[in-house]
Amino acid sequence: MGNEEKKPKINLAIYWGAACGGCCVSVLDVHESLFDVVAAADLVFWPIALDIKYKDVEAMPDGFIDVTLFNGAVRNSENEYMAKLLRKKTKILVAYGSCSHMGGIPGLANFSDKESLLQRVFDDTESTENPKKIRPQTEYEVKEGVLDLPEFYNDVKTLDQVVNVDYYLPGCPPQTERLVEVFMAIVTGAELPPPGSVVGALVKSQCDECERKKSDNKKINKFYRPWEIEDDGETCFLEQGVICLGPATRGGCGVRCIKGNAPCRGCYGPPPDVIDPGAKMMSAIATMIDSDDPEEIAAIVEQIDDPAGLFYRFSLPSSILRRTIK
Amino acid sequence: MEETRIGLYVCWCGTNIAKMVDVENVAKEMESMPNVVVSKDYKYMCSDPGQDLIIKDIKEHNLNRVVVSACSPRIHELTFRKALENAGLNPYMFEMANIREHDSWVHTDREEATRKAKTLIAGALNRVRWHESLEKRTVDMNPATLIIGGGIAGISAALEIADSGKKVYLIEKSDKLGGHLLNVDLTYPYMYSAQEMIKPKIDRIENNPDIDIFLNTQIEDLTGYVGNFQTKISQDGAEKELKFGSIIVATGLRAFNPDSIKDYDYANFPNVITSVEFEAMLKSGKILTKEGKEPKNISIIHCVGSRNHDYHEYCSRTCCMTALKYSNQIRSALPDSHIYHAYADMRAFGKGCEELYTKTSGKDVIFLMYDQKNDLPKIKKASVKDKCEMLIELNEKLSGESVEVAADMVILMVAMESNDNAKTLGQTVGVSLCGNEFYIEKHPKLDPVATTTDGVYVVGSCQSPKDIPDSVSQARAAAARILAKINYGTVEVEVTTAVVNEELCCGCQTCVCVCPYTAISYDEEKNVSVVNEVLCKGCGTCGSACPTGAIKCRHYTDQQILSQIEGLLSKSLELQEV
Amino acid sequence: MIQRVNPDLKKYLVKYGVQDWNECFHCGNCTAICPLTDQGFLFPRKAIRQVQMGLKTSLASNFDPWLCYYCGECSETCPRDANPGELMMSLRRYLTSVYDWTGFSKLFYTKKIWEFLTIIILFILVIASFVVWFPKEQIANFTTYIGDHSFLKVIEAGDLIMAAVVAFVLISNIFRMWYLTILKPKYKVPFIEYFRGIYVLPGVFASQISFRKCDTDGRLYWVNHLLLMTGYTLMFILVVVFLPKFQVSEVYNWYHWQRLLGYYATFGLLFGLSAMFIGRWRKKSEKFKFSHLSDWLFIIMLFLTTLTGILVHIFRLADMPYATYYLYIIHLAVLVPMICVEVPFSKWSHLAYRPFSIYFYYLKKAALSKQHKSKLAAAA
Amino acid sequence: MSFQPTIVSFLCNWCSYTGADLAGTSRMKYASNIRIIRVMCSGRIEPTFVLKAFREGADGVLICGCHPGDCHYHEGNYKCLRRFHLLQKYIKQMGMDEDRLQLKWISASEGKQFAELADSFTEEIRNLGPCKVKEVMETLT
Repeated sequence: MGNEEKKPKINLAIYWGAACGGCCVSVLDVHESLFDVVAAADLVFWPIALDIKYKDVEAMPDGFIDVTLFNGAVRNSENEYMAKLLRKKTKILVAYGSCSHMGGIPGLANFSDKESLLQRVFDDTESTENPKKIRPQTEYEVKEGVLDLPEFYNDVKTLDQVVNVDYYLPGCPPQTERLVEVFMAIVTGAELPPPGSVVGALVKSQCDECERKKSDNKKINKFYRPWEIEDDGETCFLEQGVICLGPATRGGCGVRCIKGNAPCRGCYGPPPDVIDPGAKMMSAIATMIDSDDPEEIAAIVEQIDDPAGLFYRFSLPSSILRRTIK
Repeated sequence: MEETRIGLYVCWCGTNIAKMVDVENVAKEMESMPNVVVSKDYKYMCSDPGQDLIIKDIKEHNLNRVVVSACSPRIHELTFRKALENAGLNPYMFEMANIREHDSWVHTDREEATRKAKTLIAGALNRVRWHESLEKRTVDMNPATLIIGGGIAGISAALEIADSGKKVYLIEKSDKLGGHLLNVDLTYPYMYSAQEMIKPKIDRIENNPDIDIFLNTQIEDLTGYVGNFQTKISQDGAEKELKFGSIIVATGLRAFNPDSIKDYDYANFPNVITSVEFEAMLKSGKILTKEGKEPKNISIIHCVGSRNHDYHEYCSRTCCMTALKYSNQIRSALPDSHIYHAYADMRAFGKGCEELYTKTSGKDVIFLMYDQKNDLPKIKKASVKDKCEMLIELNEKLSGESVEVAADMVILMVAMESNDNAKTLGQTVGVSLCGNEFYIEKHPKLDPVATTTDGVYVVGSCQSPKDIPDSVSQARAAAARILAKINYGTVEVEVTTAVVNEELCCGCQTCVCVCPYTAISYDEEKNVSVVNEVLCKGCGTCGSACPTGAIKCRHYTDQQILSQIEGLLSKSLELQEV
Repeated sequence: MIQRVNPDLKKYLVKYGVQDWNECFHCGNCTAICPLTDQGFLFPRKAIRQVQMGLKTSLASNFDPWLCYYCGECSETCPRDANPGELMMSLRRYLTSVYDWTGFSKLFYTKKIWEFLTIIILFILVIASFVVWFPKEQIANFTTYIGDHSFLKVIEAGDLIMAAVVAFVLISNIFRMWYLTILKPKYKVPFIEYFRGIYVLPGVFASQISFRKCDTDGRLYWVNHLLLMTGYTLMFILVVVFLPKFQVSEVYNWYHWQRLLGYYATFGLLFGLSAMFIGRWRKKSEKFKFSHLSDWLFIIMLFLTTLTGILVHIFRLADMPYATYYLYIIHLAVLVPMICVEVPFSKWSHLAYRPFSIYFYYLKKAALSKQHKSKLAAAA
Repeated sequence: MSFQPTIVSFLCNWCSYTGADLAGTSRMKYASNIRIIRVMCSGRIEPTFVLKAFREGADGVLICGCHPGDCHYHEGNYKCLRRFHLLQKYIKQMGMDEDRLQLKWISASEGKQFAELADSFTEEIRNLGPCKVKEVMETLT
């Protein structure tokens, strides 16, 4: 500690794009480690906690911020503007959490498009009364002048689809312990992995940590959704017919979902050599189908209700197809 | 990483490619592709000068990747890999673009074909960047050979191998050696006695210490790979294990059952008999009807079950000549009989066969042609005034007349079809069936003896209907191939196997039950899967099933294939609307 | 109609000269090369097939052999040396016996001794009748008062009877040919076509126009055949039908039409016969390679008849009554058996069957075309 | 002006690729829209490849393997069949016509069938029109 005090503090920024706020909460979840963080860093920008305006950020010299933890996907022009601004002002930009990493849950909006989303929210919802069909606008005149409002995009993008990203720290949200490890590595000046790496997660996937009993008997005659089956709590989910994305998802989260008897949903993203985790998992799962008869196979496949949503729950905008087409 | 330096060679294949693809233009245009150092076109890349060109360029331009755009890699991939090897480059740093079989030969618009050639080459160029050096591996060759089937083919192969002092295990499902030849009287075209040919051979086999004969024996299970197979056989219920390095499949065929052809009513006419039954009659020495009389009118119907859309489309090959042989034998035994052939057309290729036809047709034999496609002859019961037992009605094709033929005996020249257990056995030994349910050889022209499974050979009629000389030649050819391998001592095994990256493998074991060769096992201690690279045949199924990306299929990696896709579909080469 | 395949027929046909039938493997070369092949009329291949299979009914209804003039092209080019041309020739002999209801034709063709015997018996009969009935004292004026010899009236009457019998046999056989080739196979010939077709006959007969097509090597067999045929026919009509006009005492001037026609016919006969004789002797041309006994008999008898006829004429002009008389007897003794045997029962009959085959061929085509049209109409 | 689709075809080495070679050696003619990628077994073909092909601009993807029971590697084609069904369901969900992806069995002797398949598949894709995946991707960047 004593040595560290002598070192100059780094400037830390935390920003959220299209996100639920869970990632910011995960930062708060450092609990007593907060002291270590504060000892090592000055928080120069964190809208959820500090009143620092965009213009203050704009005023910072380029590269002023040492580390920015950017959570949330890029959903509108404000997200994009801030991503680009922070990229300019930051030395190390970290995509923090599944949304900025792979699109995350907001990324599921790529199954839809801007128009149908707005229609649902501003016209169709049961509680909406909007006779004038008012829709969000990018400019609005008030007596003080013209307001510039963010433009809602058609597509959800990951952070690296907008700006260069130095590191990815996956998770929904990332495990706080992993954040602390990564943060401390940065501030202590430890040797950092090459830019573009995933940090705060393991190379091996979930099964490596998973304590459930696994065998080579991965043959599926019927797919179950988790609530359709009484989990024995010990056997590999796949061997019970429950789709678990564990094998195609990096470890590092502490297999918390699986420990809670819920199959992995893939928030930690793919292991290093996997390009499209959904496609990989589809391939693996389909291979396990225990039939050679085309009709029977089709019937078993039919039991998977929503393959796109299931296999790409956290990764749709970063997948090969990225979004639905019409 | 060293700089990627690719040499691209576009083959003319004489005019085969150059006629439909503007090869010069292709070579010129592709020169600007990334990493391409030299790009050339040449008349015949597979020729010695063509290969020398590559070798020279590799040395001169320090190439470390080569793409040849020519015919199918199934034809010349090995040729060019050898050339790379001769130039001191790893043979796997090579990729072929198939612009002949898949382009110039199948398309008609030169511009389109040229554009397609460019996309195929772009794919190959993209792919070859990701190629890696792979090292050859060899295993020791077990000098014993398993021969399945004790007919003339199996016997010939067994003797050939055992005569050079190598061990042979000869397995026969019936209780005696000899196969179909045991039931044959004389053989065409020279009328040698079949028994006199086969009996001494069986004696020799039985007295050869290097041949272990297993009668009444079935194969239960086969594992291993070329040079090191092992099998479980069951002989009269007792199981036994054998180890050997090569397999010859010589299971032969069986006769077609004519019951299904209604027009012949084989089941109900006692004097409508199959060629197999007639052969037995000849062997017994007397041609008699079921009533014990000498038949005055004998009709032979050809192509029963052969060359017919409803039964077998292929030609059974030996029946025409067998039928002619019958005519000669009948003519000698019953000089005053009337002999009729109802045939589709006479196939008399092969040594001495046309001569047999000419000789036979001079013996007062009547040939009547029927329409094979939709107008088979019909056999009917004759009335008393017809003075014969049956009448065969047919529309004679050459005369255009509807005729009837008197018959006291009808011989159906039944087709030869594959054995009913051909498929099961094929799956056991790893040989596929063709559309006619016969075993597929490795190459119909250039490798008609080997199969796509290394170390497994098909000989005789299990590969397609054959006569004796062809079966024997094929059997001896297989024996020669095996002896050469035994002599060499070792065999090369598959290089393009799957490999597990233990850093990434999470031990989910999805791959283990996917492997058709049980080449993958689970290492509990390390919690990873392990590929036995000797057993692995490189199909890549495990690589596709692996959800973690830990399994790499050598030479067919994700990266290589995805790059090839990118190249194939690169924008600049897209099809234009026409 | 279903026919029984008869393996024995071809053995029987050998007697008519059929040979090498077995060599044919139906490549169709003969049909392709034949200058007379018409659509749907596939000769000679079709006939070969019928022989190979022993289809009696089909053969009887097949008039293709009569359409053939034996140019020999098919035999020459046959890759199997099956001699299709000779087969057609043999079938003409066979068909002659098929049409002939009297059975003589069959007898003469298949048992050669009977043909000889008949000829010799008739020869002797003619001579014997002269010996018995001719008044010897009249020989001295045989050249000058021919027409006055009463016995010649008997000969004339006999000649006309012979002509009538021969004509009856031949015509009835032609009717049988019609029955076998048109009626029995049930060709529905429109009635009007019988009249339209009748125009074909004289023209074809007189011009031998079809033969011209067969003159493939340009050696004018057609002219040869035309000369022989017209000479023969002319002589037949002049001498047999108009005998009373010839058996007259008066010797006409050389430019009298009767004499001119006679000279033409004689020339035609001599020329044609010599050509045939030489051809059959040398066997160089395909058509002359094979000679049936009946062919030689025909040539020899006709030659003898012609020769004796010429000599009778010369002796008469030279006023040599004895020589004229004896040669006259020999002439008749050769002529009568030739006409009685050859005309209705043997080689000569083709003079009648051939034009009729062309006539029937016309009828058959008309029937088939009508059938085809009605089929098309029904389909529409 | 007719739309010329781009088709990527994955063929297994032993049956279908050989069958396509046979179509060539037999000089059968078929539409030039198809671009063939060789893999050792249809069991090697994974969804990533197919999606990548669509992403890079393929209008249709044709997978061919050995007939059931004829796989050179015993059962790789069944693995492919299973993946194919799931993948078709997925691409349908992604708003694509599922028929843009097809799986057919072509044996080594079925050169004619391959040529016919290439033609009929091209025609089918031509009728479906261009696949918009690549176009949409381009609007995203």
